[in-house]
Amino acid sequence: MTVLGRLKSWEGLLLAVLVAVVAMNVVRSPYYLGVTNIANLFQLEIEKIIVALIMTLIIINGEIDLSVASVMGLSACVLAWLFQMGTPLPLAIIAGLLSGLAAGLFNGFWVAYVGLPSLAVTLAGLIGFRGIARILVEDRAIGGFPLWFNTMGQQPVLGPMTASIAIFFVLFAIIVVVLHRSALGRLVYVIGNNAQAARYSGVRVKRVKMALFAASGVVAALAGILYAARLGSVRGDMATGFELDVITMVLLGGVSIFGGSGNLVGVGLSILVILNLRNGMGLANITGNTQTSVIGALLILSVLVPNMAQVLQSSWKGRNT
Amino acid sequence: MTEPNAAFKSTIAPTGVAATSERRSVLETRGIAKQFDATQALDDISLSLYPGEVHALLGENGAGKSTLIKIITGVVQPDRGEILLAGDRVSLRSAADAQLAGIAAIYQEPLLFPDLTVAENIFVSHQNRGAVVRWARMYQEAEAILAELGVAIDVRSPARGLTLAAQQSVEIAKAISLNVRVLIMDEPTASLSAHEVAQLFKLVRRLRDNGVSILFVSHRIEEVFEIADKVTVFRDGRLISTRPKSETSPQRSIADMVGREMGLLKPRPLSPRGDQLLSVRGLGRDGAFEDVSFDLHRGEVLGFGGLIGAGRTDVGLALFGIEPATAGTITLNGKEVTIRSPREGMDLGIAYVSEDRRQLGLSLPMSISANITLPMLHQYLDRFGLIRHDKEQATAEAFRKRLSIRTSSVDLAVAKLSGGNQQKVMLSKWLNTRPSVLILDEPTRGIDVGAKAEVHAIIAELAAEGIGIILISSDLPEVLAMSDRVLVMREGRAMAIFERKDADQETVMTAAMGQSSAVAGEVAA
Amino acid sequence: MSWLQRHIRPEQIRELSLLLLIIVAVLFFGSMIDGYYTSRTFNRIVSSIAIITIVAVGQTLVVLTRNIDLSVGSIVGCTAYAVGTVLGHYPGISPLLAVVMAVALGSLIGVVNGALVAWGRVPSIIVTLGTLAIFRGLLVDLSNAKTVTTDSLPPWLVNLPRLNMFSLFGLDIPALFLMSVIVVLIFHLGASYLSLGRRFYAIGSNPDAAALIGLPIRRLVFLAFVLSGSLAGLAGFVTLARFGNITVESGRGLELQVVAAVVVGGVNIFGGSGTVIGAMLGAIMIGTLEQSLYRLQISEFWRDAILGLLILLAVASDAVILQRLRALWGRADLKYVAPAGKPSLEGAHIP
Amino acid sequence: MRKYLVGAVGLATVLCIGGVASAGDIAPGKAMDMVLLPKFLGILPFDQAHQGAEEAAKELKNGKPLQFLGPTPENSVAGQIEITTNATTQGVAAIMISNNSGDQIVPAAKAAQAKGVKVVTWDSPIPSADGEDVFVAQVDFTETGKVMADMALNILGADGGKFAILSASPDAANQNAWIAAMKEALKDPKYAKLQLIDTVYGNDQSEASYNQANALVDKHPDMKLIMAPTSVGIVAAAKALQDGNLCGKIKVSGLGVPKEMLAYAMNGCAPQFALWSFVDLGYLTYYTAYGLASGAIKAEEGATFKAGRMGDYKITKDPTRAKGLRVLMGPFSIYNKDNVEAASK
Repeated sequence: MTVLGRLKSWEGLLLAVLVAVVAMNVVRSPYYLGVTNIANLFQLEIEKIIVALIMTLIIINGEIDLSVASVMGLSACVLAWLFQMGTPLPLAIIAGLLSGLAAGLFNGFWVAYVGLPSLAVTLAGLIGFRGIARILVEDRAIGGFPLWFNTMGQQPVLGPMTASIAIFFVLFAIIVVVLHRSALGRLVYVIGNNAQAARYSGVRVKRVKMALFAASGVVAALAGILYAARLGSVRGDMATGFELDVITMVLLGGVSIFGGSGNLVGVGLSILVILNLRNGMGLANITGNTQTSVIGALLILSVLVPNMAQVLQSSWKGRNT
Repeated sequence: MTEPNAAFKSTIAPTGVAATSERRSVLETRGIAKQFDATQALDDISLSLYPGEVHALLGENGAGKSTLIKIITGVVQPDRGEILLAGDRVSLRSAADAQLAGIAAIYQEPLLFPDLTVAENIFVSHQNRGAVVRWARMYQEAEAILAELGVAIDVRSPARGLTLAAQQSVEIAKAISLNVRVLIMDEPTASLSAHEVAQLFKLVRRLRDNGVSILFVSHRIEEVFEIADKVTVFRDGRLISTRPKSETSPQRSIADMVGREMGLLKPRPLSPRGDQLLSVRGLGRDGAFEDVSFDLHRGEVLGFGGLIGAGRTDVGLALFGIEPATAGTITLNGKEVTIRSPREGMDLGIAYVSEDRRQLGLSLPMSISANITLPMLHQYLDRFGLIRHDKEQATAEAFRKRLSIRTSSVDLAVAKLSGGNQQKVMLSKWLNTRPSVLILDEPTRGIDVGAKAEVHAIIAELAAEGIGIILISSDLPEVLAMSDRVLVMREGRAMAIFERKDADQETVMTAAMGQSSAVAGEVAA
Repeated sequence: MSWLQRHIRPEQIRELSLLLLIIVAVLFFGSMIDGYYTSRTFNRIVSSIAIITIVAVGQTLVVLTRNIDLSVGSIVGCTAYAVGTVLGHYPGISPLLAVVMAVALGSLIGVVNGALVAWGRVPSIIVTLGTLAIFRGLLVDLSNAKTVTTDSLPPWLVNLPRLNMFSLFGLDIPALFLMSVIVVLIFHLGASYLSLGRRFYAIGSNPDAAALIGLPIRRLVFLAFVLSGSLAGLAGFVTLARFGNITVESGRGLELQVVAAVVVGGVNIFGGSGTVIGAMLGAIMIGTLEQSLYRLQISEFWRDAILGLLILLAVASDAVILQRLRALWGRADLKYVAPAGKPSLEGAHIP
Repeated sequence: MRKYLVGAVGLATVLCIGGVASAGDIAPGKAMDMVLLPKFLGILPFDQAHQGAEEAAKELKNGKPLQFLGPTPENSVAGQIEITTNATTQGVAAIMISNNSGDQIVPAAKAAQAKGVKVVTWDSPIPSADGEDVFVAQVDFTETGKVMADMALNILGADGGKFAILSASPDAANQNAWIAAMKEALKDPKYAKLQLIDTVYGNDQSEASYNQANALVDKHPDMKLIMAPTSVGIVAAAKALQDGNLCGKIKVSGLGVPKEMLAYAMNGCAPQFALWSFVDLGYLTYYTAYGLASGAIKAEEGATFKAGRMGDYKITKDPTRAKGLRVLMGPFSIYNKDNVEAASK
C-alpha cells in the first residue's frame, strides 16, 4: 500500500468511526444535539486541539514535541506572575507568548543545530519548563484577572463560539493552507521523509526545524493563555499531562510517528472523533480517568490496526517480511 | 527486474560442472526457484560449491545473485528446489540454521554491533557458548583468531569507529570462529582501497587453502578473475554458465551476463573545448582531500578517475557546499567564490547529482514532480507564496519527454520507478536548476545496461549544450569513453590529468593505485 | 592514553564523571547547608531513591533495546494498590508471598506492553503512553477510587521503612534501600555476564545484524518489557511499604523521574549502550537534588528546572563528548601483521 | 460512625437549631437527577459523604439514582468544571460541589444556575459565593481555627513552641479559610507562645504529603508540631514521623479520620486531632439540595427545614465570607487515645 493509499483508507475509517460515535451520542443522550453542548464539546478541550494543529506539523516533520503541556503551563505562569506584580495584562500576555517563543527556540536550537533527538530534548523541556513555571508561581493559585480576559475564554462572542473556539478555527484554516499548499508545507514533508536528501537538495533543513519548534512554542503558549482565561486562574501544575491527548489526536489522524506522511483532514477528523467521544462519555457520566484510558486505547489502536492489517495482507500474499 | 535485452536469451547450456564432479560438493543447490510478486527472482538454479575453491558469481543487478545468497543463508525460503550439505538434504529455516550448518556470509556493509566489543562481535552468533560470558577466555580466543588472519585489532574496543576494512576482518574472524565450510562474500571489495583489497584476497586465499569453499560475488570483473577458480554467471534469475577460470575470459563472462557481445563503450565524440568555466586551485578539506587543482571548460566532460575512497566524492561535496572546502580557491566565470552551503552552490549554478540515489538523491515516497521541482521550489509559487501545481506538472512533463522517463504519471511516487528511471528523475531535478557546472557522482551505478546507455547519451547531449560536467565514476571504461580529460585521484590528492588520447586503463590505474605496495587506502581517514 | 584506552571505555568515563558530579553536588550542599552531613540526610536520600532505582533498572533494559516504557508509574500504582488491598483483607500473608504477588502482577502488566510492542509492532512510546493512561484508568474504575490506609496493613509492612539491616560508618542501611541495591547488582551482573544480557545490548546496537544472526529480537524486547513490569511491581511493593496510604493516584508522574534517571545515568536513549549501575547513579543524582534543594533557602520548585537541564546536558554530552571519546578510542584500529606461525608477508600499516 | 463526643478541650460547640419552632418539611418521592461532586476521587472522607448522601436519597425515595462523579487530583480544577458543565447540559436538578478550584468554578456554576440547576456547595465553598445557592458548612470555619489553635496549645503545653501547617491544595477554599481563622485565633495572647513557622501543601496526595512532612522536619530542626487540616495530610505526616522515629519530639495534629488515625493516636504520634462526621455532612447536603431543588426550601436567609434524623436546620448568612448563605452542621469531635478506638469501629 502506498502512503497515500493508506491515508485515504485511514480517513475513510475515521469518518466511519466519527459517524458511529455521533450516532451513538445522539441515541444515548437527548442533550447531545444542543447548540450549547456542541459549543461545550469544543470549549472543554479547546486548548488541546489548538496545540494538536501545530503538533501535526512537528510530527510530519519527523520530530516530536513532548514539552507542549509544560510550555502551556509556563506561559500561563509567566502571565500570572507578571500580572500579580502589577504588569498591565496586555503586556503580561505578550510576555507569556514570548516565553513560549523562547521555549520553542530553545528546543529548536538543540534539535536543529546541535542535532540531539527531539524526544530527549523535549522530554527535558517537559520537566524543565514545568519547573520554571513552578518557580514563578510556586504553590499559589493566581487569579483575579480583569473581566475581559476571563470573558475571552468563557463567554460566547460569535454565536455560541467563545473567542478561543474562533481562534482554533482560524488557526486550523491557516495551518491547512501552510501544510498543503505552501512551500514550507512541502519542505515539512520532504524533511520528514528524508532530511539528508532534503539537505542535498539545498533545503535549509535546520531553519525549517527551528521555525517549526518556535511555532510550536508560540501556539502552545497561546493555548496556555487561553486555558488561563477559561479557568480564570493559574496554577503551576495546570495542563499537566495534556501531551498525551494532543499526540493521540495527531497519530489517530493517520500521521506517521516516523514522519513524512499524514495530513490535516485526518487530524481534523480524529479531533472530532475524540471530542465527541469525550463529550458522549461525559454526558453518560463517565469521568476523567476512564475517558483518558479510552483515549489511551485509541492511541494504541490507531497504530496497531493498520499494522495488523498490513501483516494480514502480506501473510495473505504468502510473502515473508 | 526486466532487462531491455531480455529478448536475446543466451543458448549456452550450463557446462563445466562435470569437470570437478569427482570431488564431493560441500554445498549444492538443486532447481532452486523463488518468486517475488510478479518477478521470477530465481528460476531452477543448480549450483555446486567444492571445498578449497573460490567460486565467483557474476551478474547484473537484479540477476538474482543476492536472492540466492539469501536462500543459502536461510534468510529467505525458496519456493521450489532443495539444498544439499555434503550430499544430504537440509532445510535452512533461518540464518541461525545456516550458521549451524557452517554457512556464513559477509556483506559489502559489514553488519557488526557498534556497541559490543570486537571480541563479542566475533562470538556473538555462537548460540552454544553457554549462558555465562567468560570475558577473559573470549578475548584470548578472539586475539588468537585475528592473529591467525594476520591482522591485529584491539579486541576489547567497541566495534564502533572501526574502518570498513577492519570491520570485514572482524566478519571474517567471525566466520572462522564458526569454522565455516562455506563462506559467502557479497561485494566485499566494493568500498575497499586497493591495498585493503590485496590484504582481503590474502585472507581469502588462506581460507581457501584451509579447505573453505568461498562464494565470491563482485561487479569488479578484474578482481573476479584475479581471485576465482570458477566463474558462474547469472542473468534474469537464471544460471547461464559455470566455467573454470581457465575456460573463460572477462569478455566471455560479460557476454553471458548481458546476453550479447558488449564491445567497449562507444566513445563520446570530443567537442571543441569552450572557454574556461571553473578553475580550482589548491582545494582541500581537512582529513578528506588536499591540494586539488583543475580547470573545467564549457561543454567539457572532466572525468574523475580513481578508486572508491580516493576523495573524488569529497571534492564534489566541497564544490557543491555540502562539506565546504577548508583550503584553496574556487574561481567561477573568472570570479573567485566561496561556497559554504548547497544553497550557495546552487545559486552559483553548480549542481551535484549524488551517488546515493535512495538515501541522498531522492525523496522516494514523494511524487516525481515534487522531486524535480524541490531545489527550485521558490520559482513555483504564486504571489501568495502558494505552490502552483500546474507549473510543477508542466516542468515534470517536459523532463519526462526530454529524458524519456518511463512512468504512467508524474504524480507517481518515485519509489515506484526502476533504478534507471529514478536516476533520470534525479538528473531532471538538477537540470531544472539550469546548472553551468554539473557534478555527476557514479551516475550509472546499479542501473541496467539499457538505462546506462541512455544516461551516457544524456551526458553527451548536455555537454554539447555547453554545460561543464564533472563525471565521478569507478567504472573505468565509462570514464575513458565519456571524458575529454580524466583527473585521477589517490589518497585525496590529484595524481594526474590525462587528455583522452593519452588515457587508457593501464595509465589511469597505475596513477590511481601508485607504485609502492605500501599504498594506504585513506578510507580510514 | 593507551593504558586508559585499554582499561577504561568511554562509557565508563561517562559514569565516573557522573559519580564525580554527585560528589561535587554533595560537597556543594554540604557547604551551603549546616548539619547536612547527618545520618538523617543519608537516610532521606537512600530511602527516597529506593523506588526510582528499582524501576530505573527495568527501564534501562527496555531502553537498551531501543524502546521506552512510560507506563511504569501506573504499574507501580496498580501493584501498590492491589497488594495493599489484598494485605488489607488477609493480613496473615507472609512478606515473601506479598513481594511475589507484586512482582507477578507487575510482570503480568508488562506482558501487555511487551506483546503490543514486540508482536503488535507499535512503537513503544505510543504503546506505553497509551497504557500509562489505561492502567491508571482501570485502577480507578476497578477500585472505585477507594484508598488503602496504613491502619489496614499488617505491622511488619508499616514498619518496614524503619527496618535497618546494618549500619556502615554509623550510617544505617534501610532494608528497602538494600533491596534496591541488590536488584541493581543482580541485574548489572546479568547484563554484563549473561549471554542473554549481552543480547539486549546486541539488538539495541544493531537490530538488522541481530536479525541476521538469528537473535530472537521480538522475544527479547518482550522479555525486556516483562522485566520492566515486574521490577515496577517490586517498586509498587516498596511504595506500599514506604507510604502506607495508597490512593489511586499513587505513582503518578514517576515515569518522568525514572526516564530522567536512566538518561542522566548515561543509558543511550537510542539503545545499545549504558549500564544498570549508571542508571542507579542517575537515580542517586536525582534523589540527592530532590532531598537537598529544599533545605537551601531557595524553594524546592527549582528541582524540576534543574532536572530538565541535567537531562539535556546528559544527552548533549552523550551526543558530542562521547562521540569524540569513541572516535579517539576507535583509532585503535587494525594493523596488518605477520599471520601467526607464518612468515611475514608485508608489514604495511594503516595510519 | 456518627458519634459526637464532647471534646476534651471542652470547646463550645455551635449548633444552629436553637429557636426554630416549626421547620419546613421536605416532601419525599420526587424523582430528580442529582450530582454529588467531591474535590476528587480516591480519599476516604468523600466516600463517607457519598455514603451519607445515599442514605438520605433512600429516605427521600428519589426515583433517580445519585450520581457520584469526581475528577482526578492532577486535573481537579478542569475536571470539576467539565463535570459541572456536562451536568448542566443534562439539566440535572442539583449539583453538590466540594469546591477545589477557588473561584475558577464560578463561570460553570453561574451557567448551571442560569439553567435552573441548584448549586449547593459542601465541605469547601465558592469563596466569592457567586453561582452558589447555599453552602453546607461542616463546622463554623472561625471555630475550626480556634479548635486547631487549642489542640496545638494542648499538645505543645504552656511553654508552646514552633509548629508548621501541612495543608491540601493551595486553592482549597475550606483549608485556606481554616488556616486564616487559625492565624486570627493565634493573635489571642494565650497562644502567644505558639509560633507558626511554615505552611506547605501536599495537594491531598499521599506521597507528596509524606515528602512535604519530611521536608518540614529537615527544614525546621526545632519544629515541635505539624498541623494538618486535611485527612490525607495528617496520616501521611504521622507515617513520615513514625518512619523517622521522630514521634518522640514532633507531634501531629489537625483534621483526620479516626479509623485512619487509630494507630498514631494510640502510639502518641498524634495525641489529639479533630473531625466531624462526613457521613452526616453528605446526608445533610443531600437534604438541603433536595429541598432546594424540589422547591420545599428557598435559598434565602432564615429559611428552615428538617433534615431527617439530623433534625432541624436554618439557612443563615455566612459570617466567614463577604457574602453567601450557609447551613451549619457541626459539631466538632475531638479525638484522642481514649475515644479514638470507639470512633473507628
